Amino acid sequence: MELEKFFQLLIGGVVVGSIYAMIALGYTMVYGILGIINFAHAEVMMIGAMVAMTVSSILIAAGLPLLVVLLLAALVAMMACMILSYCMERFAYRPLRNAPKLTPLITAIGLSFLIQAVAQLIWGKSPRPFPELLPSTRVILFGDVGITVREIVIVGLSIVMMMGLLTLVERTKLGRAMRATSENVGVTGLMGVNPNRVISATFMIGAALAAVAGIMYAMNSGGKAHFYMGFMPGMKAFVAAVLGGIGNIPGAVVGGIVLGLAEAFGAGYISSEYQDVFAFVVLVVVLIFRPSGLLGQRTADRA
Amino acid sequence: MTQPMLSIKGLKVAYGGIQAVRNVDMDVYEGELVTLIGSNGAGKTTTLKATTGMVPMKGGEISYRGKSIKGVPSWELLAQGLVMVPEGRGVFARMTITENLQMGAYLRNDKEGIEADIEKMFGIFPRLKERATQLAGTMSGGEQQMLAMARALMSKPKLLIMDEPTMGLSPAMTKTIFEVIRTVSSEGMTLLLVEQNAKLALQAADRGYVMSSGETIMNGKASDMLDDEEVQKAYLGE
Amino acid sequence: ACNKPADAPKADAKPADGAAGGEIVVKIGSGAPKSGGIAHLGQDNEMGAQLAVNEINAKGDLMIGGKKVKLELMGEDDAGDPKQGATVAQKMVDAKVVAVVGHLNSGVSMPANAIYGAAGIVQVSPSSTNPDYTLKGVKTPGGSVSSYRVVANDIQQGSAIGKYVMEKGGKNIAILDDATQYGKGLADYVEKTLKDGGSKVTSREALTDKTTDFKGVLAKLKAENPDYIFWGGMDDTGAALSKQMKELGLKAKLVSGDGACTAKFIELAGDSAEGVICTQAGAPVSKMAKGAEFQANYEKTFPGKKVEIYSPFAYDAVYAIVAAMKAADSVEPEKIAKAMAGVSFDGLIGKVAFDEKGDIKGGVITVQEIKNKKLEVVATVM
Amino acid sequence: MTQENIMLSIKGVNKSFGGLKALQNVSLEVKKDTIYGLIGPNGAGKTTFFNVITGLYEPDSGEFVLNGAHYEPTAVHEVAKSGIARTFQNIRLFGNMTALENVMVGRHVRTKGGVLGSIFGSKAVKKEEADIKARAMELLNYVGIGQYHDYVARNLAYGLQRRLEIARALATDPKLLALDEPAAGMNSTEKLDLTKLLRKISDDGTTILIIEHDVKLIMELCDEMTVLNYGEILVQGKPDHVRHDEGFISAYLGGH
Amino acid sequence: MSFLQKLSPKDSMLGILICAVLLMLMPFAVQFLGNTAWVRIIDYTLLYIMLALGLNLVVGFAGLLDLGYIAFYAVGAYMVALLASPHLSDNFASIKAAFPDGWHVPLWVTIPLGAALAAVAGLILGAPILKLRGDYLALVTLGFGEIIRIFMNNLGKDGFNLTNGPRGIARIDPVSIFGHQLSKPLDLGFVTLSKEFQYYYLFLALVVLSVFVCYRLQNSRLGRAWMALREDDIAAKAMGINVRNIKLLAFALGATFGGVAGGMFASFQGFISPESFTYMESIIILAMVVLGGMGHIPGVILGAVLMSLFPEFLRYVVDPVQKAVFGSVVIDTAILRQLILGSAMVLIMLYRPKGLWPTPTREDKKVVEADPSATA
Ligand SMILES: Nc1ncnc2c1ncn2[C@@H]1O[C@H](COP(=O)(O)OP(=O)(O)OP(=O)(O)O)[C@@H](O)[C@H]1O
Ligand SMILES: Nc1ncnc2c1ncn2[C@@H]1O[C@H](COP(=O)(O)OP(=O)(O)OP(=O)(O)O)[C@@H](O)[C@H]1O
Ligand SMILES: CC(C)C[C@H](N)C(=O)O
Ligand SMILES: [Mg+2]
Ligand SMILES: [Mg+2]
Repeated sequence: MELEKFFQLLIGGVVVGSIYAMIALGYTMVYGILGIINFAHAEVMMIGAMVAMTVSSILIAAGLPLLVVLLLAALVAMMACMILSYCMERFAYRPLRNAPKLTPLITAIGLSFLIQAVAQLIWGKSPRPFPELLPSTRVILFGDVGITVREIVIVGLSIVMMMGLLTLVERTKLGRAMRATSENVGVTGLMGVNPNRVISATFMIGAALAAVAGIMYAMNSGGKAHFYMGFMPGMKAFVAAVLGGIGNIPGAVVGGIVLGLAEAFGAGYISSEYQDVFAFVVLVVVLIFRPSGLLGQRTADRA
Repeated sequence: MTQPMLSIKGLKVAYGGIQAVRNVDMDVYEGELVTLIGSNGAGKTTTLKATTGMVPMKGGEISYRGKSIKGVPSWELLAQGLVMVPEGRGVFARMTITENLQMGAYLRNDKEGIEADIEKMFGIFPRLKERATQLAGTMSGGEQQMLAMARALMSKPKLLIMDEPTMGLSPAMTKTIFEVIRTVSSEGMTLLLVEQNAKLALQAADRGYVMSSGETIMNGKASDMLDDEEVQKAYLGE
Repeated sequence: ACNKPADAPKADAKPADGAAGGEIVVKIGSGAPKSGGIAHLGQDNEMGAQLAVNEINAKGDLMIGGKKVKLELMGEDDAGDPKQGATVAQKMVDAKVVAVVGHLNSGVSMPANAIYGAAGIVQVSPSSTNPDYTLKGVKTPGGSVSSYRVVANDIQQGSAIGKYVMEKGGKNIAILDDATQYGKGLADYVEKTLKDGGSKVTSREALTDKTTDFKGVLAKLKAENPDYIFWGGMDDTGAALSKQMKELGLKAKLVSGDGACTAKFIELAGDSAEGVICTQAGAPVSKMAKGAEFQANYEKTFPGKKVEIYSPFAYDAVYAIVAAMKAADSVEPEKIAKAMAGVSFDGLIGKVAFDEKGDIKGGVITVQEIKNKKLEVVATVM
Repeated sequence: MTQENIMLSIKGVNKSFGGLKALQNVSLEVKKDTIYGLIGPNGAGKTTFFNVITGLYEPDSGEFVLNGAHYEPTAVHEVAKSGIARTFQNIRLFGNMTALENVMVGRHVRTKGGVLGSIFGSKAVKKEEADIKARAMELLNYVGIGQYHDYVARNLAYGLQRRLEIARALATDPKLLALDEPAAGMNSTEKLDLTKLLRKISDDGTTILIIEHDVKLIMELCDEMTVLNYGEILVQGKPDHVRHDEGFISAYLGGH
Repeated sequence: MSFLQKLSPKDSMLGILICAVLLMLMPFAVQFLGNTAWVRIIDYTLLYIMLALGLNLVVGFAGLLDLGYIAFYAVGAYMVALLASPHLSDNFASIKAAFPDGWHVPLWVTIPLGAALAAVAGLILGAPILKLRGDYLALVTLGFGEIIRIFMNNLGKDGFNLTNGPRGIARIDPVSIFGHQLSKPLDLGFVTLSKEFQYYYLFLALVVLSVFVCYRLQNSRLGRAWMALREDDIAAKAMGINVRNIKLLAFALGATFGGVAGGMFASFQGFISPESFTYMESIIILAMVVLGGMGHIPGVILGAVLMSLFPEFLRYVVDPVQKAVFGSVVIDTAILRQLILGSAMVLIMLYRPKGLWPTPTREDKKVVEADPSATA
């Protein structure tokens, strides 16, 4: 019994953590390159879920097989999010490149008000059911410990995304350009790189991930989408990103999972009431001992 | 002579209220090594930044190989072979030496060529080879300067602009840099060099310009300027 | 400078608003969250009230003090936040509303009541079920009760739930709530009833009104395997809970209160909703004599919208206010407040009359079970 | 020599970064009221040495004595308090503060106005403020950039910023002034002016430890010097002694 | 404010006098133009000004991003609620025994106590996280804010009911000065002041005090140290500034403002519950500081005024305007308000990246051309 409980919690934690991770990746990438916390990222994810919801309900009505629906919906959602994110960067953030650090932060908050309002206009104020595009049938692992197909996919996806991003950033030319831009936009320009392109690309990649995260989150959180749905996971993902070392890609994933586990075990063994407290306590403790996150390596500050 | 490769006419640049550059006229011809000297705050760096599209110009004209490059962003200039080594090095601190060099070759697609050139740079600056995988940010000031120089060369520039490339370099290293400058120049690369070490600069250069408080106040053959007591008094400390 | 608490429109006041000579316009306030997480419920309440107002105006036979009265609903957004609640309360007082329908959340109704009470204005909430709302209500300067509600309170609801569960043989019950004023309040009374009734509360847990992942706490409950799980919270969270119970293979039956006893719950919970038990503080619209008619009317007036929970109650709240108005034959808030105690009529939700605290008399609690995607009444507790 | 006339005495400093030994058993003694030079090829460890003695980098080992008193270079601000002020190779001014404000900050460690005093504007605090301002202005003029007192630091040209950094350091009333390449980015004429300035500072009773690559400048300025190479001491002594040292010539000047 | 400083002492005295008179008459004007609701809104605005000024100490002066500032507001509010309401005695026999009709501690005790308590909270938060930089710090403060709220929400169990949980604490005493309760109308003979008016003057006094304190701090040795820390902490250390201490000092001082404001909020509203202290509130206050002009006191005040008045203003105009324009409500009011607020924030930042009223810097002044090389 106890053992089963432990593993069930473990699974639950990893799954939720993986979703946090997917969102956190977006935060981390944008932070990494511009050093700004794009709070509106949570809304991008929300839009992803909403669009996917609309599309899939249409396609289901049209009688397509669920898997196809899922893929198409995801595709459209990613497109939508990328466009949205591109516009945000182009028109709201780019003009603020040389503005004080906190300026974009407030812009981001303004943007999320805005996007939420628009979402309410389009999709209304009340939560809408999100179609079950992935079977929630329970696969028994052993004893009474089980995991749903959907959950397996979620965990898988987050790993794939991380790997993908890592290769992109560490191995490719674009990735190198991203890292260069993140250090010094001006000098990167001198290298023949158009920093604006690189930054837009970063935002759009983050957005695509957010779209997927949104869909997974909507399905995993009791199959619903709501204009308000971005807030909580957005905040948690932000925590995750920092916990792992903001700007650090594997860090985002590790952070997300650690956070998910802290919540699950906190709720399972101590008290659900203080679930979020554990999350933050873990964070504080980690940061006290590793001031730049679990994996965030601080580069020596030369004097 | 033919038309200049780079030609600056009546350049004006201001930062907010501050008129950093009032009136700069300068021509750099194909294959030349031109040096620009002047005291602190004269406006040299600003002039170069305006040339490479890093600060907006308030007035005047800048043309590169006949075409106006007013408002052309730096990344498009590099594509046309106009490259700058910025003041204060501007190496990518969180990237390794090798990666920094690769950034220099961003627009090139000849893998082997790039590899070869990296080796070439390691040849010129052995210290970089020793530290190939160290993060640039943790290198000494001088080491960073070498890297910045090498990185710029990686893009095979037609016109290389250098802003105080020997700042903070040991005499030995300064020699090295100037040797490099001489070689690339002799290989036919056009160079515009801002240098505080006016003596060395003028000795290496074909022609020189002098800037004071935002204006080019004189120019001429480098050798002549070396003997000009105005210059000697003001910039050679003799 | 300062507006004396009790200055309200005399019957002849503000002819400006009056369209025709003899007609006077009377403002009734409505406070509910139209933004934020439960905006949909707030909207529902306001629409319920709006329907009543439209109806009465359409009839156009409301005569007070010999003058024809045209009602006007002043709908304000309290965002479910006490502070904004107080602000809009003051705004409505200033706008000289004669009475208020609202607010939705007890947490907002209570601080707002301090302002209405002081201004001698009566407040009728269609959905605030926390006992303290009437218990700790403020008296008007004229000494009348200012806090009324047309729904049963959480004590009634809580004990009804507790009793029903025990009747059905519930021995081990786990209680979860969303740590909101409402959810926790209701859960507390359920817990009390169960304990008094000798049932075992295996664990008492609290999440939040934004929780979407219950797996952690559910894994814990699973180990205790209770035969019932009570959810003190809203429909959207409740639905997630219901689904995840199923995914984790919990056998326990889910029970919840009015917050989750909605069409929305069924819509969101899908198959997992089957067999879920929930109560409603009052009769469900489906069981109301004129319920069907109301629903039809509602969907006609507000295309694309469905009755959520409390619009029928908001609807009757307006009628209660009007009844008081008639009884007092005045549109003076104090007089209305005074007359409210005596109000009694057969409304949409059933008989509407109040006890001395301001609670509805004989407020029924309806226990319902979800059978093939429909709420079916399985018991009605007095 | 007796302890009295030693300002700074460092014994056996070691510092390594991962595998790299940036400093190996470096020792030196700076006499009071003298100018001491620290030179060496790029990457020799000069700045690292500065960072160590000022508490910015934690040394692996070493003994530190300032003005006869033993000190542990652990907290940077403590070191500053005990009397070592420094400038940075890559200038670190308070970019958005005016030149004057920058220097006023330098007075912080020598003044004590607290919360209450500041809020209630007590006589003492008012006076202290006045003094700080006066002293700061005085220092700006002293280094010759008085007319830029209301310029925002980041808008000053490189060379002017260097002078400002010196003024700011002097504001802490240091016993020892440590300068990391103050002449970098100056032309010969400006270097001459700088030399004059440093002489003046030294004559006015502040001991100076200076890193500089301009051999001409350092040789005529310094009373004694140490040459570092790959983190180790190459030669040590009077300029004339160093000047003729083979190792120095080959490693630093790069042959003849 | 700042412009007053530039004037000669005599004029500035005059200016201050004018401002004072205007501020004294403000509520009457508001009452006349609008109504009591607006006076009430202005009361809240004054509280927000205090909060913004307090946060500005931390974010604007010392450059430490604090996303959990509301926690200090909560601490102050709850302390007053506990000390000046029957709650404790209703729930704790021991206290009941000692104070049969509940605890009712006067303003003179609660304000300083609230301030002190908040300051301590500030230190407790600050101490462990001093090493943290920029956004790491920001996040921890965010966490701290949430943790406080969660505890307020959960410490309401029967048995040990400290905060009454989500139900919140009601029947908090109004501020009473010399026996007069500000909740009761005050008749001055020529005019009767309603509750809202009396609180207006109380809050106004506190705000004026806060502004004064902020100015004094800003132009002090400490103010400079904070600025230096904000610009370059390593250089600041090298100047002998004990970065640890002045960071803590900033947190503590900032917190006191929050604590006092919180106490006022509690007694003004008479009811508090955890909902009033969410993370969103912290964000809004931060927005006030940044939109107004970080580090610039008049700017911060402007920011607070706008951010708290604008949404309420919309509440009043949006509907009428829609009705006037389209003849009916086309877009749901609540949504439209959110839409406008969001756009406003974005646009302000776009067109005034440093805030609406930032610190005037060197670049803005016309430069008398000084030849830089003149030093040589
Ligand atoms: N970002 C800036 N904002 C405002 N003013 C600036 C800025 N950068 C430089 N200036 C001003 O412009 C003038 C010229 O500066 P610039 O750096 O071009 O001089 P320089 O000749 O390069 O000096 P140095 O030899 O020290 O590098 C200086 O007076 C400086 O104060
Ligand atoms: N934080 C660090 N991490 C890793 N290596 C470092 C670090 N700081 C310095 N180093 C290395 O230590 C060596 C000494 O560096 P340092 O800056 O002291 O040289 P320097 O003598 O000041 O050279 P320069 O005259 O060019 O400034 C260099 O090889 C540098 O790469
Ligand atoms: C909408 C309802 C769940 C509100 C709840 N009955 C309350 O008293 O707050
Ligand atoms: Mg320059
Ligand atoms: Mg160095």
